[in-house]
Amino acid sequence: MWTWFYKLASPPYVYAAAAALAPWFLGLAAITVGYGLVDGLVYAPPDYQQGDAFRIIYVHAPSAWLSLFAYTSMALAGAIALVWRIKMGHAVAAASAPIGASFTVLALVTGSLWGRPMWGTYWAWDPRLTSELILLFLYVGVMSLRSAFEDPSRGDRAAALLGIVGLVNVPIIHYSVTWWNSLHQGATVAKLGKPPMPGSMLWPLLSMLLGFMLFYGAVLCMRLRGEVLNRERQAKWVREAIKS
Amino acid sequence: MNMAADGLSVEKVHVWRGDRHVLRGVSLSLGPRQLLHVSGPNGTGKTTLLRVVCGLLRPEQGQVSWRGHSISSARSEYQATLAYASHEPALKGDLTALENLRFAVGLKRRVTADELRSALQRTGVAACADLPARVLSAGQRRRVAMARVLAMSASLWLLDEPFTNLDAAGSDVMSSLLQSHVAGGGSALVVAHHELTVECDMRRMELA
Amino acid sequence: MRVGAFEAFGLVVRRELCLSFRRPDQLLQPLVFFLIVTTLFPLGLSLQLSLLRDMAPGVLWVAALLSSLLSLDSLFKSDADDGTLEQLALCGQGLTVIVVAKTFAHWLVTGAALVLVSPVVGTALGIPGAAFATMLLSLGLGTLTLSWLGAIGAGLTVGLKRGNVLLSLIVLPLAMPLLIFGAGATDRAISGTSAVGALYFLAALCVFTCTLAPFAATVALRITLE
Amino acid sequence: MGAGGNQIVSTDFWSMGGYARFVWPCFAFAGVVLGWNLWSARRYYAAARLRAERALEAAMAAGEEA
Repeated sequence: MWTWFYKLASPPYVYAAAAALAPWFLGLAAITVGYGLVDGLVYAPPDYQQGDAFRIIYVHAPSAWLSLFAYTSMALAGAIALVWRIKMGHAVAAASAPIGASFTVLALVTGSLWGRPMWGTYWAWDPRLTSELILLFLYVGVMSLRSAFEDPSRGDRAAALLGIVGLVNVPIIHYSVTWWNSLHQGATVAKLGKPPMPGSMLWPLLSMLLGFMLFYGAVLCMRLRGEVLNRERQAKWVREAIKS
Repeated sequence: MNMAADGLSVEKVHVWRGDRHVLRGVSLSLGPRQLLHVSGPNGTGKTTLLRVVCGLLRPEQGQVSWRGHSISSARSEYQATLAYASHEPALKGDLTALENLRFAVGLKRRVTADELRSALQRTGVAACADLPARVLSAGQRRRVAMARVLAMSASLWLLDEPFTNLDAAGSDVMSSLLQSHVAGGGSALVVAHHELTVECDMRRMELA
Repeated sequence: MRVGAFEAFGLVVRRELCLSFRRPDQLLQPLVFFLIVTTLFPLGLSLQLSLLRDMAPGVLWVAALLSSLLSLDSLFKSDADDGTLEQLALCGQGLTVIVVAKTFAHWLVTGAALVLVSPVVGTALGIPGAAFATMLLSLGLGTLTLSWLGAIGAGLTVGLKRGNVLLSLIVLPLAMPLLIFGAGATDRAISGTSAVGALYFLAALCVFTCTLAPFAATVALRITLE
Repeated sequence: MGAGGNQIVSTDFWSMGGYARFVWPCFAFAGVVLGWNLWSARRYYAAARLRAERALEAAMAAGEEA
């Protein structure tokens, strides 16, 4: 079993694997997102309360989930790289950060657009959106710390440490924001939670979620090749790869 | 090599700083009663080598071991036995020379003010023991840093350009301190550009 | 006769306090900043104490947060600049003891001073005397937690040129739960309801941060010292 | 293709039950974000490859290359 793990640590293998996997991920992502869009927009029945506005969930929920998933995988990849000194972990963390940040922005925009019909304003400090906003600040902190160092290997390790500290704080932030929201606004305001959904509404959501995950995999593989090249520029295998 | 058994040994250390391959497979060994003079043009990694040896910088490849054990396994025990003098004299401007020594040496071993004053005496700066370090000249600061290395009574000295800013008298004091340290069973790794006039078992290493 | 960890801790704390009191003006700066920021709010909002009292916990805590952040930069910066940080790291005591001692001494000089000044600011913002006990306790826990979060941030950014902007960017998101529970406790104390719940959360945050942050700050410093 | 019948008439589909102003911008912005991710990933890889080639030429020029 360990050869599989050992292979993951060798840059040429990661570089080649990323190149091979990217198109597969992208193709599967296109299919699942396509199906999710058609099924969600056309066939899923409108919500009895929110009418067709609820269809925004097919973009908001997957992107909110992806923003957290990407941050967790960034922090774990960084932790593995920091503890076991595997350079590829830093490459995965560096590749994962911008994707996660873009999904966080998407979740925030779709969340506030969805909130407009419900609350009458684009921003009403909904606990989930507030946590999402703080998550965006964590992303910006990690990405700017990584690029602030001239020596990329130190930037990687600093960003990995901040990623771990951030990951430990995400649940604390989420809980304290929820506590703060319930303190001031009480639970009356309809929060952005996922309403209980019948199958016809749920299937498109699951396929959109799967589609976004596959898309994340695809873009991660594409970015990873760039990150590996940046870190292994002097290595012999890069010269062969470039020449071919 | 039995020499490495009870001294410092560095095997094939590689260090990259960004794209620059600063240390390319450097190896050395340093036993008791030995002095290693490391020299070479600027930017060839002399200071980086010192930082690797004292355990501040972990090399990408290669091994540093002290008395047979790798320093990464027992880092603070190893660092307790060494005294490192960096390129700057590393003194707090607001503290007096004596206070600087008390706080620096006091973390390594219990030491009395008299011992510190005698160390300052031996490096010729006893007069400015109670002056704040910021009013001292560069040469005096270097002598205070020398007194700190002396007062630590460490068995391994790692000195980065110890002779900078020293006048003739200062260089003689430095050379005699090095000689008595090495004669007394200690070992020293000195980075310096010019020739060292220390009568002891001295080897030279050129970093290209 | 190697020096024990506690003795080294005491020596480093004495060193930090000695250094801080050699430059008392630098000690006053964060406190004056704290006073200035809290006077901004009445000028910007209104002078009726009744209105100010509702905003007082938030104003007090935001001002405390920002002035603590201001002083965090000096935690490792001066030692890193003149090379003494390396000497401390190499003294054979292990970097964690040094980081714990330096952060604790830094909190004594900045956070604790802030807590002592806060009654003055509290009365200025119309906080009733009855709420002072909770306010002082919550500020004490809050500033200690912030010093530790700041130690991680300062450890990461001390070697960078424009490090202190990045320091705030890194530390503030992590300090938001602190602000929520701190201001929440003070707010409840003012309105007379029991603030015990929020204080328990704040204390939990403080204990959690004070136990884990030293190791994170040590790793951060080790990365910078390379 | 999907369980619920297609009771939505095509003209009414675009109005999204009156919420078109909110639903379509969301999906449009989602498209923008997905597109940006693909574009920036490709651009990042191309830039990295360029830097690697330049480093290779520099190494060849410096005669390091065996």
